[in-house]
This record gives sequence, C-alpha cells and structure tokens, in this order.
Amino acid sequence: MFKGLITRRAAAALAVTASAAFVAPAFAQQGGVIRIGSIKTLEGPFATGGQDAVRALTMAFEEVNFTVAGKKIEWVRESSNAQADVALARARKLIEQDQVDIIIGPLSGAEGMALRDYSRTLTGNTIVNGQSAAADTTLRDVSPNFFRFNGDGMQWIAGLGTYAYKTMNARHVAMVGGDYAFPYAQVFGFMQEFCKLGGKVTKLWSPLGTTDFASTIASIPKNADAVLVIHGGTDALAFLTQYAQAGGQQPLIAGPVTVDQVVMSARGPHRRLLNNLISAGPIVDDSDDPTWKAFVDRYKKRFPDGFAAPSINAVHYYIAARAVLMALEQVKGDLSSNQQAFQAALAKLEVPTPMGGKVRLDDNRQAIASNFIRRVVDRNGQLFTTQVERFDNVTQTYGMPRAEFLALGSPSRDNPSCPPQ
Amino acid sequence: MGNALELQDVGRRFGALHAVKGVSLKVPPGQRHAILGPNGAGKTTLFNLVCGDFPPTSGQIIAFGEDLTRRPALHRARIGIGRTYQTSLLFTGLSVLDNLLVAIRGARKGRFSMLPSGAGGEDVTRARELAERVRLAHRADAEVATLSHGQRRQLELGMALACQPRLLMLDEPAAGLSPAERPELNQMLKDLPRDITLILIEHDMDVALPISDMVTVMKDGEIVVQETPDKITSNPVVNRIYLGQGHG
Amino acid sequence: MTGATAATVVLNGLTLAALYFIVASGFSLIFGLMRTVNMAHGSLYLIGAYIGYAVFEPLYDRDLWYAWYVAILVGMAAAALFGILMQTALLGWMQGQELRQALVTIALSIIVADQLLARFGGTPRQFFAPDALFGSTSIPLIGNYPTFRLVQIGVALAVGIGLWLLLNRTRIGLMVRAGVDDRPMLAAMGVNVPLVAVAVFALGAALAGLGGVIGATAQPLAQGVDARFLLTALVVVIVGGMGSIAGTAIGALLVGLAEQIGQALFPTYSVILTFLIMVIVLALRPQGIMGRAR
Amino acid sequence: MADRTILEISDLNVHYGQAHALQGVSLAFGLAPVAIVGRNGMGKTTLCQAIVGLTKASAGSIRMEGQEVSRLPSYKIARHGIAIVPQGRRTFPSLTVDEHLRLASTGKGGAWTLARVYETFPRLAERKGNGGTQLSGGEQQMLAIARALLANPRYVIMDEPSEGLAPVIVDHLIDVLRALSKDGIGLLLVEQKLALATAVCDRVEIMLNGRIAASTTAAVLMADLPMQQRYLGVASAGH
Amino acid sequence: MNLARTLLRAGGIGLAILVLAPLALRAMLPENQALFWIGNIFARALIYGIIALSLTFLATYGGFVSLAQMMVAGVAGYVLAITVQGAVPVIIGGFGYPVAILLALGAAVLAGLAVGAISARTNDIYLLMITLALAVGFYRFVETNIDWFNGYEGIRNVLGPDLLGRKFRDPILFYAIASATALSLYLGVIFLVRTPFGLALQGIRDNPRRVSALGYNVMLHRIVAFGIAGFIAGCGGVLATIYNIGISPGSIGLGATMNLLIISVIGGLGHPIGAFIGALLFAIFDTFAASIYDRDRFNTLIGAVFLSIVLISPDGALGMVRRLREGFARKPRAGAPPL
Repeated sequence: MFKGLITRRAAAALAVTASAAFVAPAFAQQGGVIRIGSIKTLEGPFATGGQDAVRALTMAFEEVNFTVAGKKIEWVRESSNAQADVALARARKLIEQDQVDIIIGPLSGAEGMALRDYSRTLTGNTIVNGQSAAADTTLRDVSPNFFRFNGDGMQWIAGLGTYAYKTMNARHVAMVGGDYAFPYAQVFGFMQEFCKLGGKVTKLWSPLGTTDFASTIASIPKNADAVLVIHGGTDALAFLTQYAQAGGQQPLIAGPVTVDQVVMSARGPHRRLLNNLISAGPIVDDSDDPTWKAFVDRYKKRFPDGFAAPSINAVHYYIAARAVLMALEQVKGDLSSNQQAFQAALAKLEVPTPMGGKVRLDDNRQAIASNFIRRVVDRNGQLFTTQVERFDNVTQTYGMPRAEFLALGSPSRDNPSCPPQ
Repeated sequence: MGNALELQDVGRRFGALHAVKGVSLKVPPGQRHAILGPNGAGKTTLFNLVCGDFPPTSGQIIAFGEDLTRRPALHRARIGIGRTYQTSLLFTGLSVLDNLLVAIRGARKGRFSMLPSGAGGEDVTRARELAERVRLAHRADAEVATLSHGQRRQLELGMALACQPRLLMLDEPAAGLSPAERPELNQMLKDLPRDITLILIEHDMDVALPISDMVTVMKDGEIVVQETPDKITSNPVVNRIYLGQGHG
Repeated sequence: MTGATAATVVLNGLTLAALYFIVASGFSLIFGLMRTVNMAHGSLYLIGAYIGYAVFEPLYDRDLWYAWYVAILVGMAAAALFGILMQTALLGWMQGQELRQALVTIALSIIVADQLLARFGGTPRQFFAPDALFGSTSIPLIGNYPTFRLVQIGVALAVGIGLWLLLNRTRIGLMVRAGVDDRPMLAAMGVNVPLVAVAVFALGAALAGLGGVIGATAQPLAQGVDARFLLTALVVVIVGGMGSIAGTAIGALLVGLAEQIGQALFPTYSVILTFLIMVIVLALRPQGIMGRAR
Repeated sequence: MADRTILEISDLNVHYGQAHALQGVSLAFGLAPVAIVGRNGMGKTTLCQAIVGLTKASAGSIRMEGQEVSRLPSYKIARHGIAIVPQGRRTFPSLTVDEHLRLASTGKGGAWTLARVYETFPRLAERKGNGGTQLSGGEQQMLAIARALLANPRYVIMDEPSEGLAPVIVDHLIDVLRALSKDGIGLLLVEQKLALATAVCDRVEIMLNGRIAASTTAAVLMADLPMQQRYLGVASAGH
Repeated sequence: MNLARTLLRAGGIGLAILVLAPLALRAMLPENQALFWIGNIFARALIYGIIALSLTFLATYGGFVSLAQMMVAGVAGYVLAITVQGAVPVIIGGFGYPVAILLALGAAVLAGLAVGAISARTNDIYLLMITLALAVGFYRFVETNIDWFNGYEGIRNVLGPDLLGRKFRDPILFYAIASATALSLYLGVIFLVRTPFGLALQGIRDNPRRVSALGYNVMLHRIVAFGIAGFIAGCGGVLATIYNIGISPGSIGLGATMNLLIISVIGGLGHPIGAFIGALLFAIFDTFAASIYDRDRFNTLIGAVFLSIVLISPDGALGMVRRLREGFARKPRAGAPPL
C-alpha cells in the first residue's frame, strides 16, 4: 500500500523547494536597515480600502525617501483577506521569515484582535494598528506591543447622538445595522449620548451579508424621527439604494463607515439621500484645514487614479506610518533591547494628523483623537463630507473612568437599550 | 420448510412498461432451476425483485418460508440468497481476495469490525479456498481491474458462493465467455454442493440444460412453459419462441 | 407584523425569488444537458455585470436612455462568450468527468474573481435602470413599492416562459431535452451534440449575465457576490431538482420567500431557514422536488 | 442480382477492456436486407453499435458509400446516412411521441414523412401526445423504428426491432421492412427470431463469439435444422 | 496480509521524515528561520494535512468528495473555543483543555455523522454540491450568530494547555504534537482500510449495489465513514484553533473550504499521503508566492496552478510521481484515476 518511493521523492522535492525559498530573506541581517511589514486587505469586499491603504503607506514612505534616521526602510507588503487566521499567518511570516521589526496593520476588526493576541507572544517587535477598530482590541486584555493611533468604532460616532437630539430634535430614532460587534459598538456610542438625553431607539439588525434589505426597510417604524444607518461599504450602498427605491422619506443620519468615498463615489439613486446627510466620523473629506488640503493635493497628484479624496483607510494607515517614522526618528533608528526605547517613544508621541489635529495615546496605547459631525455636499456632481462640528479629545471610554465604562458591559445587540414605549 | 423460493403472482411495472406480469414459481430446496427466454422477457427483473433491488408492484416473494416482499436487499444476503450479475458488478479497486473477503463477511456478524481479522484469520483462509474453487488462486492478489472478462465471471461466482448461500442465483454466467472457458464454467457449476438451490438465467443451452433439473421459459414478463430439460427441446412453444417458427 | 408589512415581505420574497430564478435557471440548464456542475456560474454573473457596467457607464454619462438596455445585451453577450470559451476550450473534452469539470470551474472562478478585482477594483457599483423602471409604484395594501423589483418578476417570467417555449416549441429545445435523456443516442440520430452543448452553455451563461445586470441593478455589485449567487443557485437547484426549469422556479420561490420572511421574523436565524429547507427536501426527496430519480 | 455495396466493414475489432467482443468482422452490405442472427452475447449488438459509433472500434474500417466513417463521431456517421434502431429502444423519456418524430424528421424530404409514419404506425398517432414512461415496450419499439426511418437514411441498422412487439404487429413490421429497399434504404437486421429474420432477408449471417461463423441464405438455414440448433437452437450442440 | 509490516514501514518512514526534517532545517538554516519553517510551514502543513486527510480518506476509499470537511473541523474548533476556559468571550467556558478537546472531537464526530446522514443518499457531484451548501450554510450561520459563536469576530484566546512545562504553542512542542497526531491518524487510516469495515467501504465506492446485495448496510457504512472522517477533521480543527489562537468564521468560509479542496487535489486523491503532500505544497506556496509573484494577484496564481494540475494531472502530485515512475518502468497500469 504505502509507496515508500513517493515519500522519498516528496521529501526530495521539498528539499529543493525549501532551499530555493531561503534565497530571498538572506540579506535580512544587514545593519542599517529597518524592515517594516504591512498587512492590509487586497482581496474581496475590503479590497478597495486595502488599495487606498497601500497608497497612504507609499506616500508616507516616499515623503521620507524610504530613509529614517539615516537608515534605509525596507517595506515588505503582505495582504490578507480580512480573515483573522490569514492575517495571523501573514504576520508570522513577516516577523519570523521576513524578520520585519515593525508591522503596520491590519484592516479589519477580527484581524486586529488576532494580531493583538499574537503581539503579546512577541518580544522585540511592535505592531502598529492600521485601521482595525474593534473596541476590545485595546480595551480588554491589552498587549504591550500593540499600538493604535486611530479611534475605535465607538469613538468614531461620538457627537452624533447629541447632534441628533439637540440640533435635529429627533426623539425616536430607528437604527439599521449589521448584526455583529463592530456596529454594536457604534450604536453603543450613539446611545450613550442619545438615550441619556431622553431619546428612544428602535433597533433593526440585519444578519451580516444581507444584500436585500427590503424586509428590513418595511419594518422601519413610520413614526421614527430619523433613521440611523450603521451599515458600511457595500451593505451601506445596498441599503441606501433600496431605501431610495422604496421611496423612503424619513431623514437619515449615518455612522462613520456609512458615508465614505466608496459610497459617495458610487452612483445611483441613493445619491438623492446622501445629499446633506449628517454623519459622524473621524475624517472630513472637504475640510478647510490647510494641512488637509495639502495632504489631499499630494494624494491626488501622486495617485491620479485614486479616490476624489483619501479614504478613512488611507488616513489611518498614513497616521500609523507617520507615528512609526516619528518614533524611529526620535530614537535615531535604535531598535535594540527589544525596541524598548522605540515603544516608549511611540507611547508618548503626539502625532499630527492630516486633518490638522493631533492624536495621542492613553495608557492602553489607544488613540485619543478628534471626531467630526459631517454633512455631505455635492460639488459639481462629486460628493464630499464637510465639517459641521468637531469634538476633540474623544477617549475610548467617552470620558468616563475606565472601570465605570467597563461596568456598562460589552456592547451587544441588546446593550444598551432604550426602546420607545 | 417447504420451498427454497416461492413467488406468488409477482409483478413489476416501470411506468407503462409491465416488465414482470404475475409470475408464480416454486423452487424446492436443492433444485437446479434454469430460466430461459429471449431478451426483454423479464428474467433479470425477476432476479432483481428476488434480491430486493426494488420491491414488486404486486405479489409476494417468499424464501425459506420467510416473506421477503418488503425486506431490504441486505436482509436477503443474510438469510442466504447469493447472486451474480449479468454485467460484472465487482469491486474493481480491490484485489480478488479482498472482493471475496467483503463477500464472505457480508452475511456474517463482524462485517462492521474495525479490527483486522488477522493474517491467519478464518475469513482469509476461506477466501483463499474460494479463490481456489473458482480457479483464481493464481490471481488472488491481483486488482480486479486487471482481470480478464472470463476471470471476472469466475470471481462473480466466487462472490456469490462466498456468502454461503442456500439459494444461489446466477444471471447469465456464460455471457461473453470464450468457447474454451465454457466447459470450465460447466464443471464449476456441476461441482456445486447439492444442498445449494440454484436458479440460473442463461441463453446458452449448452450451459443451462446439462445441469438443470427444471427449466422455466419466460416471454414478455410471463412464464410460458415449465418443463424438465429433456422435454424442453421438443416443446413447440419453446421452439417457436427461440426460433420464431410459426411465423412467416 | 401588520397585514401590510406581511404583504410587503411576501412580495419581497417573490421579487427576490425572481432574481434567484434568473440566475439559477442557467445553472440548471447547463447541468441538465451536460451534467456539468458549473461552479463558475457566479463568475459568469460577475462577468456579465462588470462588462455590462463598463459599457453602461459612458453611455449613462451621456444621458442616453438606452444605456441600461445596452448593458443587458452586452452583459449577456460577454457572459455567453466566456461560457462558450469555457465549454470549448476546457470542459468539452472532459465530458463525463463530472468531478474534474467541477474542479476546473472552481479554478476558473478563483481566477476570474481575481482578474475582475484587478480590472475593476473593489469599489461597489450599481446600475440604474431608466427612470420608468426605477422609481416606486403604488400598490394597494402595500403602498409605495420599488418598481424595479416588480420588473424583476417580469424578467423572470419572461425568462421562464422563454425557456419553456424554447425547450418545448423549438427544434433545438427538443435536442436539448433528448440530450438530457440520452446523449449518445441523440448523436446517433445525426445531431451535433457538442455544438448543442456549446449553445446550451452559451445560453446558460447568458442567463447568468442577464442575472448579473439585473442583480447589480437591484443590489450593489462587488467582490464576493459571485460566491453568494453560486451558493444560491446551488441551493435552489438542489431543492428544486437538478435540470428542471419548473423545479428551479419552485426552488427559487422557496429560497427567496424563506430569506425574506426569515429576515423579517427572526433575523439572526434566517440563514438557517434556507438550509433547513434544503436538508428537509434532501431527506424526503434526494433528487429535489421536481428532480427525476437517478 | 448485382447489388452495389453501400456499407462495407472490414476487419472490425472491438474490445471492452480485456474482452475481445468483435474479432475481425468483415462484411459488405448492399440495398438488399441482410440479417445477422446468433445467440445472445455473440457480438451482434456490439457490431451494430460500432457501425454507428456508439461503441468505438479498436481496429478495422467501416466505409459508407466508399467513405471511411469509423473514426468519425457518431453524429457525423449519421449524416452519412446510417440510422440505428438500438437495442433496448433508447427512446427519450422526456419527449412525447410527436416530439420524437419531429426531432427525427430532417425536413429535407425523402420517402418517409411524418404523415407516412403515422399512417404506417397508427398506434403512434393515437399516442402522439404521450411520452416517456407512458408508452408500453411495443410502442417504444415502434417509436424507435419510426425515428430511424424518419431520418431517411441510406442504410438502417435494426437491433432486435421485434422485441416486445405483439405478433400481429410483428407481421406488420415484416411488411414495412420488406418494403424498405423500394425506398432505397438498405437494412441490417439483427434478430433472435429466426422466422422474422428469414421472412425479411434472403441473406443471413450467423455470429458466434464475436465472429461471423457462417454466411448463408434464409432458405438454406430454414431447411437445415442441425445448423439452426448448432448456432441458435434450444438443444445443446452436444446432444 | 502483512498489515503489520505495512504499518511499521509507513510509520517508520513517516516518523523518520517528521523527525529528520526539522533537524535538517536546523542544521541548514539560522535558528529563527528554522523555527519559522518548523513552527509555521510544517506545523501548518500538518494541521491542514490532517483536515485534508479526512477528505482524502473519504474520497480515496469511499468515493465521496465532501466539501464539508473544513466545516467539520470548524465544528470542533468552535466547540473547543465555546467550552474551554480562558477563551474570549466566554460562551460556556469553564472546562479544562482535556474535557474541552474531548467535547470538540465528539462534536466533530457528530457533525461528520450528520453530514453523512444528510448526503448519504447522493453521490458524486450531488454530494459535492450538497456538502458545499452545508459548509457555506454553517459558515453563514456562525458568522451571523452572536449568542453561540460570537458572529463575525469569532472566539479568541484559545491558547492550548501547558505541557511538560512548555507552552502548547511553543513551535517545537506544537510541531511534535501535530506530527504525532498526523502520523497516528495517517497510520490509523492505513490500518482502517484493511479491516472488514474498510474493505466494505471500498466495496461501496466501487459498487454500492453489490455491497448491499452481500448483506451490508450501505447507508450505515457511509454514515460511519463520515463520522470517522469527522474525527480526523476534528483533530485538525482542534489543532488549527489552538494554532490560530482562536477561531473566526473566516477560518471555515468558502475560501478555506476551497483551499482544502485545492490541497487535497494538488496532493492527489489516490492515497492518504496526498493530503500531506498537498498541504505542504500549499503552505509553502501560500507563504512565499506573494514574495515571488505580484502579491496583489496571488489568487490568480493559485487558481492557475490549481487549474493546470486538474488539467495535466487530475490525480495531483501523487499521480504525477506515479506516471513518472511508470514512464521509466514502461508498465501501464489498469484502473481509472480517481477523478
């Protein structure tokens, strides 16, 4: 039965393949080089964001001409498919095979959790989050090697509940969103403000992967003062289009990932709904801030085929890369003694953002950042967000002491709850 | 216990096609019974009914005193009905010996065993004996896919014998055999112990008549004649069916 | 749930079923004649939709009313062309090796998805039908309802009736049905069966392409949609019975209604409902509701 | 009677795996009907299927009107004017009688038309709208014959066309088959019923174990009982 | 029958390869590179080889190409993550690793039996489609269900028990455990197929009708075969979950399911060793292809490689090797290839 020869040949074939594969990383040991790995998503539904992240990293490294503190930067790019186990395998490959010093990434929440867990097992390497925004990554079971310079999903919606209640006079909001942790966190953030002020929220969760929202739309209470859309990306486009087609008339407000360049650059009847739409989010496309204008100019010049304005992914990966470069500059490229000096520098960094603000880290190495209330405007057929209000120093705990915040429990489908009577 | 096999008014329809029409048949234990008939007479369908490949649309099938009409196929093997198939249905990916082993264990306890029966096991010994008996001992370890047509027919027989049948049903054992192989088959059939009841579908009279005690001739799904072999050749109905005399 | 909401949900189920039928009918047709399980059916959907979109966008920009109709034609043609290529270059000569064909189409679907991603990026896209089809229509009891979803039903009916006429009223239809029963015998009658196979593959692929444009008008077009629609087509034909157009219609209705009703009644577990239907059908009738026992 | 050769088979061999089913068969057929008789399993059906390409020959040649067809796919062989009534009938269960016949009729003209078929087989006309499993064996057989004739072939091969037919229909069939040559259709008739075979064909070929064992005429065969019994008969040859 | 000798020989060679390969690597490569190969590429190949073994077992000896094997592995992984102490979030929790792993394997066997029962009356391509639909149905359910599976985010922090004073996920220890598991399961399969049950299973592959006529309960054998495959996949699922520090729906989605099929096919469905050859090739390819080729188009490359294998050598690397050998030996072999 057992063909010994097959096995022997397989082993021989393996040896050949193996020796071929070792050629590549042989130069890894050279001094004077800092190796930075990146993980983003270039496959599947998240690919657009991943592509923009690559643009941002390219910009950040080109700005310093791939040199920091006199050392050459080597950039090793890896792509995952937004799945935790793949991100983990890529991270391992970057660290163990390519021997990068620092990883920038990943993109999605589950990946962020996986890399946070992985970083805890590392000594002498640092992972700087790219864009992933699950709250727990830096809220519970934190890792000393994991740094996040972007707000989490909950921070990204700060201000919207207040705005809806006070400015829009909404008392009853119907929420539509995907039934998983990331939207839970955003709704949690919204309700922190809105319910405290006395508002009521009807929640309509759709299973992840839903593309036909017709029945959800049919279930939206007619007496709701506004509909809060928490869907992102393709789901958002699907929901908005179908809502428009169904002749929906209630005012919409939107979460941070609902209104981005993906949705705004797509065409369709949903554009009618987008015009003047109010949303919360960590970036504003059409800010008057000169830093932002310069950033957008550089982006457009370097990538004429990119978006009309850099996406949220680009901004966050850019900030992450800038943070890494600044900290490296501060420690003069010294990554010795398990990167202690570098990590200390990162922890107390104040990174200027392309939005013209600054971001710094809390004790859990989580960003304290600005957040915006934005309005969508139409400029010659192109949609942009403009700034309506700006909230600075938004913390992960909405200003509460961490213990008190944790006592509220994890965001979930039913937590918190303030349904209309 | 009465008859080894008793069919009571057994019928089978496939849509509008009435393949077997009210066949009644009694085969006493130990009899060698040949079933003759032209193509499409319903002989193989009758076999399939007895073996439980599908249930009859009417009538009853009784073997060794037990009503089998609605019992599953696997049960037939367990009470001692073995059969061969017109076109070999062997396990082509297994060796001759393994084919026989599977057949031997089918009707026994332990067919589900996930423990090997051991090199000196009684099953293996029996399988080797069977291989000997159907003259395949020299190919015992060969994969069935490499056997010649004649060898496969021999193995078919071995498989049917392996479950120690009380009732053995052979579907055209001689089909496709070369003239040289036929006498050998005849001898093997003659050598069968007399306590095995044998039912045989055959076109080749040279094979069927010398060994049978009783001959049933079927046509269009019905039994038309039942006779002893010495009388069958002179039966006018049979000659008409076979030679078409009476027409034209 | 109020009566009006219930009616809306049922209508949603019907309109979704219509879309599923359009996509799955091509899959079922191809399987029926050739026993080829085309795991690249979702890719044909994508090809139809993306190529259709590439033609659609410039026309739409120039405000040409026929942009969407052209997109449908081009989408169908592109998918059909790719289908013909698949059948002639790869699948035709391994006729009968069902598993190998399935593997080939799986490989193709991986390549196609990636190449489309390379060409068209990950940005979701969406067609807009002409205004007459794209607003909302007032329906008694239900109120305003998206017109295009009703159009979907119309297209599905047209596809269903068209296929029925083709299979029952034309000579090529006779060939296809005879080929389903006994390909070698059909060939022995002088029918160029490989050519019929290519024609059927082209038609099945064109239906996937049509589904692509219609689907991408109703829902955004993005990466990953291919897998969704392939899976839907699989479940629809498993439930309805492989190779039967009527079965496909029944399967599509069951799956479409189950999805929408499930979503309205118990969103979290709605996914299971579809698969529960599949398991129950398989337990009772392994060949599917309208499938012929094999 | 000089009969120009239409279909010529030379040294045809067919293997099924290790089994040598057809062993160097050579035959030439003209317009006059030819019967092939022999017991089951002797290779008659294999020969029929090999001629129309339903079984691939491993060696040898088949020429139709002088053109080599043995390497062609079966639909091209059919287009050379060979039709088959296969063993087991192989009608299409999904198609009604009428659909069968419409599919089979080429519309290119010829002696056999839809109308003539219905006239010849009135039973089929009665069951026009029935299909598949609703037909009895005999009806399926008639359908298979009609299907082959509607192609208006130059040569038709019938593998046990009388199987399942009622005696009165068989008599009718004999008339139909006898008349085929008038329409310019050659016939190769494989038959177990000697009476039918000899009623239609003068020339009879006898197959035994994949070879042509004897070539004779109907008259000779009918008169020679020992020969009948040797090759076809009920009695054992050894008796 | 020299089953004992076969097993000894296979076991000996397998053990030798599994022990010598890392030693050779450590001799050839710098320490951390060798560890990367052992801990990542080999360990990953072994884990996915085990899961692929369950598919190869079913395909080779039963003739069932089941696409539900990744799902069954996922069932084991999820049950482990749901029940074990320390996983985040806590769903049931509280069990130690021994108990949780047993529960996981039990669940995998049950899942395998269920897949077998559902698909038992179908064959070939139908079985492929139905198992694919089941797999994706389970994936979609897991992804959308928060209460039991924590939805899209999955369950994390499944670190594995400490053994012999070392962390389970220590590369060498993990490799040793994965090797031992893989080798035992591999030998188990070789052993099983020689038993009465295994022979009957192969009989069912070649001719279910005959097996039934011989007195076997074909349905039961098929279902039990799926149960056994479930156990094998479950072992892989447990290892994979610990290796990935948890499990999320992505690990069992359509992509993962297809990858498992690719592994089995490129290795070859003719012999259980194919699963491991395929897994090793895949692991190497998956790790390094992105560096060799334009990293953005990795999927086109993997699709093209898969396509060429199916076109050129439908029985995978094993078949290629066999053909090469026969080419030298000029001895044609009868019997159809498995595809």
